Amino acid sequence: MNQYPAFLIIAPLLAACLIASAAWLRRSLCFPIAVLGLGTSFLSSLGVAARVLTDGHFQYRMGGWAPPLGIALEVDYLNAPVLVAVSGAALVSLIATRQIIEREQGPKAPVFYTLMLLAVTGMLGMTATGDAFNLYVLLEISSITGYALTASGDRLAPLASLRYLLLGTIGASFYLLGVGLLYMMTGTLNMADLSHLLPALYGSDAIFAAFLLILCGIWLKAALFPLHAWLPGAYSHASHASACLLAPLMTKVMIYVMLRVMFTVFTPAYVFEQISLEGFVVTLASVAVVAGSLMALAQRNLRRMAVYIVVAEVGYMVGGAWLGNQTAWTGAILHLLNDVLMTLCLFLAIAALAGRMETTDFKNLKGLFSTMPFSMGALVLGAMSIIGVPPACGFFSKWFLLKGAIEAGRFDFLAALLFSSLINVVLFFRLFECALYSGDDHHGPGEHGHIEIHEAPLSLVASLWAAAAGILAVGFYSGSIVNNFIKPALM
Amino acid sequence: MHEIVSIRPLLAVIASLAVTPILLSARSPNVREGWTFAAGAVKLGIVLSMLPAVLGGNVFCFALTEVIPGIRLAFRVDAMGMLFALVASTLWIVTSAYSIGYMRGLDEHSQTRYFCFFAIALSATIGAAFAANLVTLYMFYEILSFATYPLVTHHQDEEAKISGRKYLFFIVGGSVVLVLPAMIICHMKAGTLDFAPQGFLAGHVTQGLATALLLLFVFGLAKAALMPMHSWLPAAMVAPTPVSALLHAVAVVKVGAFSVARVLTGVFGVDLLAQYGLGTLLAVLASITILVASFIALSQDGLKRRLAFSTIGQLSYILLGVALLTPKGITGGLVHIAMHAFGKITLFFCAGAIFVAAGIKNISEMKGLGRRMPITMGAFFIGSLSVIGLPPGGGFISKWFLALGALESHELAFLCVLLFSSFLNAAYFLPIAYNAFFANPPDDAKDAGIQEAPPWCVAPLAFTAMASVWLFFNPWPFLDLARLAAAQVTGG
Amino acid sequence: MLVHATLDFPGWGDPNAPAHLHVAPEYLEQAYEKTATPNVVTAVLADYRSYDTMFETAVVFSAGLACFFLLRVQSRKKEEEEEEDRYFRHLATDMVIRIRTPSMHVPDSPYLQQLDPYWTPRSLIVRAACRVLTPFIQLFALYVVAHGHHSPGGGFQGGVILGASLILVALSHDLRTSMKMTPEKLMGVLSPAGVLIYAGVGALCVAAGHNFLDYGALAEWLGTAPEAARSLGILFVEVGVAVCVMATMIIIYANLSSAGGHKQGL
Amino acid sequence: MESITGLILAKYNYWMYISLMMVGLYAMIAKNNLVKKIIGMNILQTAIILFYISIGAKKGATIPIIMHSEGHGHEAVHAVQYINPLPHVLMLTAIVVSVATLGVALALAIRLYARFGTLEEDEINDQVREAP
Repeated sequence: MNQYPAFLIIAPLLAACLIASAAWLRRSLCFPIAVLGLGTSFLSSLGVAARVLTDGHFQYRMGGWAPPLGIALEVDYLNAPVLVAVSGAALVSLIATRQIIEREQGPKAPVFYTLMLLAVTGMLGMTATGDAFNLYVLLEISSITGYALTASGDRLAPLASLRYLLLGTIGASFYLLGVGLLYMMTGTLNMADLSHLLPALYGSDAIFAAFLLILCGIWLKAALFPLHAWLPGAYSHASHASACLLAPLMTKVMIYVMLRVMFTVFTPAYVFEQISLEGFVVTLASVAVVAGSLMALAQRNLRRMAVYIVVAEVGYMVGGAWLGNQTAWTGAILHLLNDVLMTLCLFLAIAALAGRMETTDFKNLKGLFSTMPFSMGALVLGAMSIIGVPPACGFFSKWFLLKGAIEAGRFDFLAALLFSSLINVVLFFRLFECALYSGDDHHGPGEHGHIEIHEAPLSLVASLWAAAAGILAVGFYSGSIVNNFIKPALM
Repeated sequence: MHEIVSIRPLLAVIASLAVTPILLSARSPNVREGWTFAAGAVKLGIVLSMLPAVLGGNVFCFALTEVIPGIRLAFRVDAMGMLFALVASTLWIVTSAYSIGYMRGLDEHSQTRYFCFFAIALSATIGAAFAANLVTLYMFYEILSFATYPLVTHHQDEEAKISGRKYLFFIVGGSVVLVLPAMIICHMKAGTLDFAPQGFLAGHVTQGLATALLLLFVFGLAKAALMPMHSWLPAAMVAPTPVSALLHAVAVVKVGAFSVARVLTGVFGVDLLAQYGLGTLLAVLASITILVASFIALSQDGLKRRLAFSTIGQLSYILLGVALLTPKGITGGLVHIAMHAFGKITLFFCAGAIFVAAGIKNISEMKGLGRRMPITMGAFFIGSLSVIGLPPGGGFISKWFLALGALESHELAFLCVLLFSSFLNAAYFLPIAYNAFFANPPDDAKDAGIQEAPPWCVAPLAFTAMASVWLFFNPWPFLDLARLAAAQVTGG
Repeated sequence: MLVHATLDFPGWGDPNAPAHLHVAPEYLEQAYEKTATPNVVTAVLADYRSYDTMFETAVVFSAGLACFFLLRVQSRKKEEEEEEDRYFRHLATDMVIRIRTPSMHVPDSPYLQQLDPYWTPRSLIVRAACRVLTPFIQLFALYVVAHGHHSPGGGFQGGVILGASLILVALSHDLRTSMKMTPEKLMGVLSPAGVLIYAGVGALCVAAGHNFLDYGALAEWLGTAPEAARSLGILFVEVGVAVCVMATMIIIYANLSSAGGHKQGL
Repeated sequence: MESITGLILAKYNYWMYISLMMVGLYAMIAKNNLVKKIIGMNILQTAIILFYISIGAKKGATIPIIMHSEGHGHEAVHAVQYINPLPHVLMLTAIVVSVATLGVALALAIRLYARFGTLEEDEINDQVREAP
């Protein structure tokens, strides 16, 4: 079946429209439609990945027009696993957060589902598209819905969301301007076509300006330190349901876009030979990793800690992408996939915990290992992955990143990664310490004391464990992922 | 030497892991502990089933998925791993029995959690013993660190909290910051991480790099407690005594020492170490640790703290033995893993039993205790002999081989270190036993009669004490395994 | 940096600029032949790059949805309590009554019309003029949609005009009146329906065995040549766009102007 | 001198968009009032739209609606006669996007106003600091 790429992106869009209509007619239909839409999308992404494995790179021409006239979806070794990860994570987080959405949003829950689906449509579209301008449109879809999603939350959420909107719009505008410059210089918007036409123009200042503008735009959206100002507020004040969807996906998709721009639109030959930014960017990434970790260390709230971890992780991937050797690229791509899972697991766990307490301040976490063993168990797995303990997947991407840093001779980045791992150990064990200590005096509830297990809703816990199992599975099979997808992608 | 592909190593590793869900959901403590014993028996059975073939010079292999191109999670059971696995799985059963007595005797809290993490820790230990390459070893090493953290901080008071932090800082910090880069450099230089009997780094590294790697490994594997990476060990003594017993006699510290031994032989290789003179470097480091730890132990009053510093010193015996790079020395180092385990676990069991029965933690309060607790203190005496290295304790065997190894390598300085530290060992252990039996007890406890700990406590310690003695007369299979392993790594 | 880069730019209106030489001529030269649509902008918009345009419509839809989501206040009771004074106009006499007690129930009477607190005296001229103008504006909007193939125009422009005509009603009368003409529920269904029409046409093409949004596939069912089918396909999707844009404009306007209450406002 | 004048005159469209963009960015960064920031955002977007449209300009060309009369529809079309349609198509999209963003931004601003009673950012920050 060769229509998988279309279904992959259209299914959530159609489902979103159907939900918005059904909301006025029969509300009970909304959630099943949403699951159906994302489920179709996930299955299609598996189909796409299977086809990539057999056929390699392929193209889906929208409207039957051949690029560069029309728009085509390009699926290759690089984005097939990203598609699977994004659609899978979106499905899991939709199922997980249903209770939260219904409780928080009440009658507006269908609207929330619609916004979620549209956001996912945008991200999947961005990942699959082969057209630079189309990417902008999809970026805006996921951003606009993202602004709305982050605005629902606590008292400060609208303010954080408005800041996100302003900065996000600057980012998107920079990207658009950069694409405009490219179009002006080449006359095409298609990525593959651009990569053919650009080498003749590599010396041009305009191309350099375009590259920088696109890069800055992406970094703003991906929250690379010091352009991260919007992220902590937006993700820590937003509703847990939105944070669970956006935090794992949005920054990662933007990192993917950066890789795409670096590899496909411009070529590594341009990025690493014509211009010499890599020294600066890797330093920036090292600073981002260290700063993100330190800021996470300064937090007294689990959720705020998690958002700064996201900032640090962005530094990992950007640094890996700019180290400029195969190993580091492998690490960056693998870490992108892993980070989707890790962040998903982390935020789902936080949502599960938050459902049973007022705030996720550390002081409220006492005794959670006894009362919420399953959520905390999954959180431990997520933490292991973020720290980088095998067999959790985070170890293996970190392995490649570290190795790439050594190969490139960038010991500052190496030190930053190790430092951040160490900080992560401190972060999470501080947390576990709180959760392990019952808060009662010395001997706690004793062997015979009855501990009431007070878990989050089943759907949430089940999804959380799905994410945690994913962490282990990806960890065990990361060799195959590298061999089958990432290596050919870097050929 | 045949390679036998078999799933048995994997089964041995997961035997104890598999029961954790059952342990978690078990309704009554008896069911829970029944399953613990069942898992222990199965594990020991699987390990034993591989013993004859391994003694015959064969190797069991089993590979899981490929995690990094060219590197698989894999198990490989050779003589060295077998030796360690055998010690760990035997002592797990004994410790489980002891735990039941200790935990119930003190009515400790969260016993289910305790037994679960105990099981996970054991899986990780066996996994480390059977690891076929550095990544697998590292994985189980880290899992062990994580699984033992809740055990160390079991008491959940302020002291436990601080100790737990220290424990993690040294162990996880060391492995992440030092070992991980060292592994990556090895992989870059040699292109493989699979342990080879003669090491795989030879010909790939210069002397400077080899020295740097060696230091990264021996300090990064902080569980081996080579000074100055030792200070987590006394701190971790806040754990309940069975935990201390298992952790500091068998699982954690021995995984550290075993890992270092594995890295020295399987990664560097004896020839490379000898060529660059790295064995001497490590032997000097180990000697310093042995002497300093022994001196510190002399000044400790807390019984468990004295045992902890004794452990630090004894671990470095193992390192010293391997660092001598001679077949006799390596045999002595490896067999010391077993001998010290049996001796030291006896001592810890005794310390726990004394605490359960008499509530005593300090050595100065133990005067005349031998009259109230004759079995316990008798076992303590035997354990002391073994650790000091006097016959009829099993420790004599390993010390004997260590001394032979030192002679063989013509390094008389190390022989002196061994002898002098044995003297120090005697100086800090024997007075305890002497005081317990011959000093006058404090007045209030003069005629209390015999007050032993519960049978669940006493039986295990009596068993390990007898095992220590028995190992002196019949060190099979540990000595054979150690000899075989030494022959394999030295290419003899 | 931007200024410096300008030196490399082609001059303004230079017919030989690369932008004009690569893809654009192909659009210009082939569009009419392939899609039977003389307005190349429309052809590119709704056929060559129709995938883009579908998401553009989705952007509109999501913006409307976002405004609704952010602002709409649905708990009626709270709203009633907040309004302290209520104003009613007696239609027969044109007298204005102010009711101060919040609890007092006012019967739904055809003679009484509720007014906004910020109400300004109505201007007969404006109202009458708007009332006359509105149908013509709407007619023109339909023309713009339908004639987008041949002259400047299309779904977006037509939809905007259509929406604006309804907003004009709201401006000249008040929000309450206009909400009666365009009930929220209807708009709420129409807005996604617009995107659905668009994506549905695309899905039909898939069902006919071609790629998504390949209108040529509809030729068989419509009984026309592929070019004409493309032209018709463009029309269909333009209608979808217009519907979506109109409904969304009204949603956004209604929510923004009344801060989600749908009661008062401009 | 002449070349500089020529440079400025020939490319004045670019100077326009750059200055507009800077105005917009300045407003977004420096202004304290949220509505002014939103206006700045709109100016920024408009500047980019202007840029695209000016790419599409072609001297001596007309709007891209193919002249045709009934009967002979297949006459050759000369691309030089028509301006570039693609930037217009793109900008139709970009305009829609900017309107959509504006709508969402205004909705957020209304929410903020309802909650804090002000749209001055520092006043909101003060309120937040007082009652976190």
